[in-house]
Amino acid sequence: MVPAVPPPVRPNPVRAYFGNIRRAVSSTFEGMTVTMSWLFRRPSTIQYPDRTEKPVREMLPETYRGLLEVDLSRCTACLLCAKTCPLGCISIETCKHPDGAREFQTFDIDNGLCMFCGLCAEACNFDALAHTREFEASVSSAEQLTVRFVDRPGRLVAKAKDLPPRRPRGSILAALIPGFGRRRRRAAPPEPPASPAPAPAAGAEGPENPEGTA
Amino acid sequence: MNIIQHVANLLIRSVFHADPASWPWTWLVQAVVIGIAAFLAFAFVAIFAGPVSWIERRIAGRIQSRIGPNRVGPQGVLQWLADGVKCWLKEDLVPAAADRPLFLAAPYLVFTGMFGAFVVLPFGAQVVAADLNVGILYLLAITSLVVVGLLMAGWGSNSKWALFGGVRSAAQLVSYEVPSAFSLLCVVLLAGTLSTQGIVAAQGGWPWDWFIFRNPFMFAAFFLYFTAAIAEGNRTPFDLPEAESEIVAGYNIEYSGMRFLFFLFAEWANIWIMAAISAFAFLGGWQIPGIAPEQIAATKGWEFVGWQALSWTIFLVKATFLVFVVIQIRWTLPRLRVDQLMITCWKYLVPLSMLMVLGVLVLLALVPEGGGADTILRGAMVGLGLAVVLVSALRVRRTFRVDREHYREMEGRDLWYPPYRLP
Amino acid sequence: MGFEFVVVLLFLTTSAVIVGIALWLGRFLRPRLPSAEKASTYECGERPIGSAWFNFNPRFYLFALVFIVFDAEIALTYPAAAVARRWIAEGRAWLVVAEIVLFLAILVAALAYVWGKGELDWNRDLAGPEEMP
Amino acid sequence: MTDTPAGRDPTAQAPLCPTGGDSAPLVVTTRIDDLVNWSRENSIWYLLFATACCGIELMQTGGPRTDLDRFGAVFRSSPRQSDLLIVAGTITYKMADRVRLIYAQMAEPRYVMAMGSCANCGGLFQQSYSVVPGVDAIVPVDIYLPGCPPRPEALNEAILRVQDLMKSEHWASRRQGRGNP
Repeated sequence: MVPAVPPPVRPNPVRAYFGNIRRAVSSTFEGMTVTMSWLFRRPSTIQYPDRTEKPVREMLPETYRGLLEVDLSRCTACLLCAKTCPLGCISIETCKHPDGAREFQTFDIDNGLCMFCGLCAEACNFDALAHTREFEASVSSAEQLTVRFVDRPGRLVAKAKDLPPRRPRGSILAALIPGFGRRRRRAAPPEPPASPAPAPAAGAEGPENPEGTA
Repeated sequence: MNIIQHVANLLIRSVFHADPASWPWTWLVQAVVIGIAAFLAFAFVAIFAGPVSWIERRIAGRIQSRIGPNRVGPQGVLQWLADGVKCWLKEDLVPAAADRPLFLAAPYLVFTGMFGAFVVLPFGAQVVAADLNVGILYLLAITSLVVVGLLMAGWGSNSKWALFGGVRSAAQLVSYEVPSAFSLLCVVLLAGTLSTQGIVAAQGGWPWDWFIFRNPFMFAAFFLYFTAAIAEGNRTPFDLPEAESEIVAGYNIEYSGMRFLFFLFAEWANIWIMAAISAFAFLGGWQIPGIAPEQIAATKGWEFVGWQALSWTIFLVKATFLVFVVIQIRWTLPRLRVDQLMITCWKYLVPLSMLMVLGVLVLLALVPEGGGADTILRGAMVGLGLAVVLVSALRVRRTFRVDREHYREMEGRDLWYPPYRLP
Repeated sequence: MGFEFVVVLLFLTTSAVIVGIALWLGRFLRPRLPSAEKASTYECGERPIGSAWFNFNPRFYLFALVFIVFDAEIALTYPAAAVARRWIAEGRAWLVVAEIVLFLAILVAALAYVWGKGELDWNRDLAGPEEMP
Repeated sequence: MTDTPAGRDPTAQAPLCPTGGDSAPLVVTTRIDDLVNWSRENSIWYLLFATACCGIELMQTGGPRTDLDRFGAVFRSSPRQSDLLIVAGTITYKMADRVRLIYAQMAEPRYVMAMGSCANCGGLFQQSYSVVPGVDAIVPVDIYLPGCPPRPEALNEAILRVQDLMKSEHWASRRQGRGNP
């Protein structure tokens, strides 16, 4: 009976011994030269927050889903987003005015709960709710995780017939939360001649009049 | 005469205007001078060990294509200071289950064992704290104190991780003591003395006078010693006592704050010590090319100081270069398994280092020093050393160029993140 | 020579004193908030079961024993090595070579014995394969 | 900005460590505070503690592209030596006991960051029978970092915010600590 699998070939122990020494020396040498060559290369680190050519936010891919923001001047309070959200992190409350118009009571998004799946932004028919490319959102108390978008009482729900143009993404969040653009202000370009100003100084002057869109 | 006695005598003569031989307070002045010397050595250790940690982190960063600490002070040079102050102000914990005396005493032993090695390190011509006539034996003995400290830390913590870290480190350190002692035996054979200054004096300033290039066996013994020294310093690839993947943090797992810092401190300083031992035992130490030690001793005044400074610089450069090699090895090679570690020592390093002792001994008996065969051997070994340097430089250049081609290919691609940085 | 050893002693004392002072000064600066849980042994979040002072692998012990044999031999070889150069110059090369070769031979015999017994293999089945259940 | 949550404005935050107001701010104390805070904020050793996908981002943050070592932040594997516990991932009730014990075993001064939705408030698994809805129920959290999981840069920003927190502290009051859980 011939065994199907041939017995393993045992290497000559003496040859194996010196082969091991040779391999140890040569592989160490090889590895040392490789790591040595890395000392002459430029590191690929992006020096967030303040030593980048441009803010990291602008380096993110188009499809990146950052913090949610809603343009209340385009929001019809249809509640589609709140119903679509698997976690229920969007809470919208409205109340009726005597003259028939509706008024926002709350429009809160709980960033702490949000899982950034993008279903709500997909469901929004009027491009009011959208993901920005903001990611700098750490806070020091749990209450601050909730972003309250209703900035003043008496903010009316928009009518689907006449909607103002969408404000630039990120501008609403930046206006809403003064401390938010903190890291952005620190992100100055390393060499001045390329770009005129670091960024449109979001939050530096405080919220720039949200009433204008109502 | 010892340099410390020199300084003390100088002080007594110039400040107290007394004769050192008959003055009753000579011993006190000497003790004070020794204390100052010890403090200077400590300052050297502190000032060296700190920046070495920063340099290591920067080099590690570059090898891993990142930057490393660069925020604290210019380019992050004060990183070690921030770490030190923070650790100093951190709470000091002693586990309730620990063996309290052992736990508290371990950092002392580790630090003292490390620091004691500085006594016999020859920093420059005539500059050594104590030129013991049993210098090498003393070095081997006093560095073993670190093992005791680590074992005490591991056992005293009463933690399973720490225990295994401690006994592993003990097994590893005592095992690698054997090949390192054998390799240093080769040096002693050639130098004919155990004193560290004597070993340096037996070599010369030029590379062909160094022990490493004396004959092929010494060349191999250097690498054997260097490997064993890395293992004795608990450095990767032999850092099993603190292998995070297996035993969390090893022997120092229960230590916090300053006590932990002393372990780190000893580790960094140990790199320096093993680099310094390799430098003075194999690479000619502080010897200045073209100048004999007697000529330096004969000079006076500022000329003497100048030669001293030059010899210091040469020694420090050699040792620092070896420190750099140790750091680079750490970030190049993966960690060994515990059985591989023991096999490496007992089946490879120990027999090979015995062979080197035998080879050096036979060559010493057969090849007369200064003869034709000796010159040929030295020339061949210097050529071999140059060849190693040259080949590695060429390999580095080739690796660099091959990768640059890859980078060039990536350069035109439309990537959402910044393209690869060209080397 | 005595002076040199006084230097060594004072160096060692100084280093211990420096460690002591650093730790003692830190007592006045660092926070101290002991609690029973903080003083418990860290085992990755688990509460430790039993003491850590248990029997561990006897391999460590064997290596320690082998080391002692080797280290004692090496320590005895050092004096012979230190005079080797002088003796060779004096024409007594055979004596010192024979002496050191004798020392080495003892060690080689010891190493060969230990190696042949398989004591140098870490992953050794102490019970033997046939006794395993 | 009457209705806007001003909480994110760092200037609007209440002092994190009340000094007790018993003494005028002496120059010496300020200097000591500066030194202590400087050393602490530049040497944040964080504990390797990763339970879910946030852990991947945590490791990534130490990697080449977002190099946390630039700020002196390196990982330590023992809580005795680490300053910051980054709870990176879902904490189940079974794990909660471990988290609490690990926090208890950290040496003062210690800080906690809740990274990602699960650690913030249970996140995706908020309704689950087995998941702790927010790690702040078991350990005192200093910094909350939303994201599921957050970008490495977001974690980097949170580390910067921990630095801000350390900057605002007083050594004397921090020495008393915040007690044990």
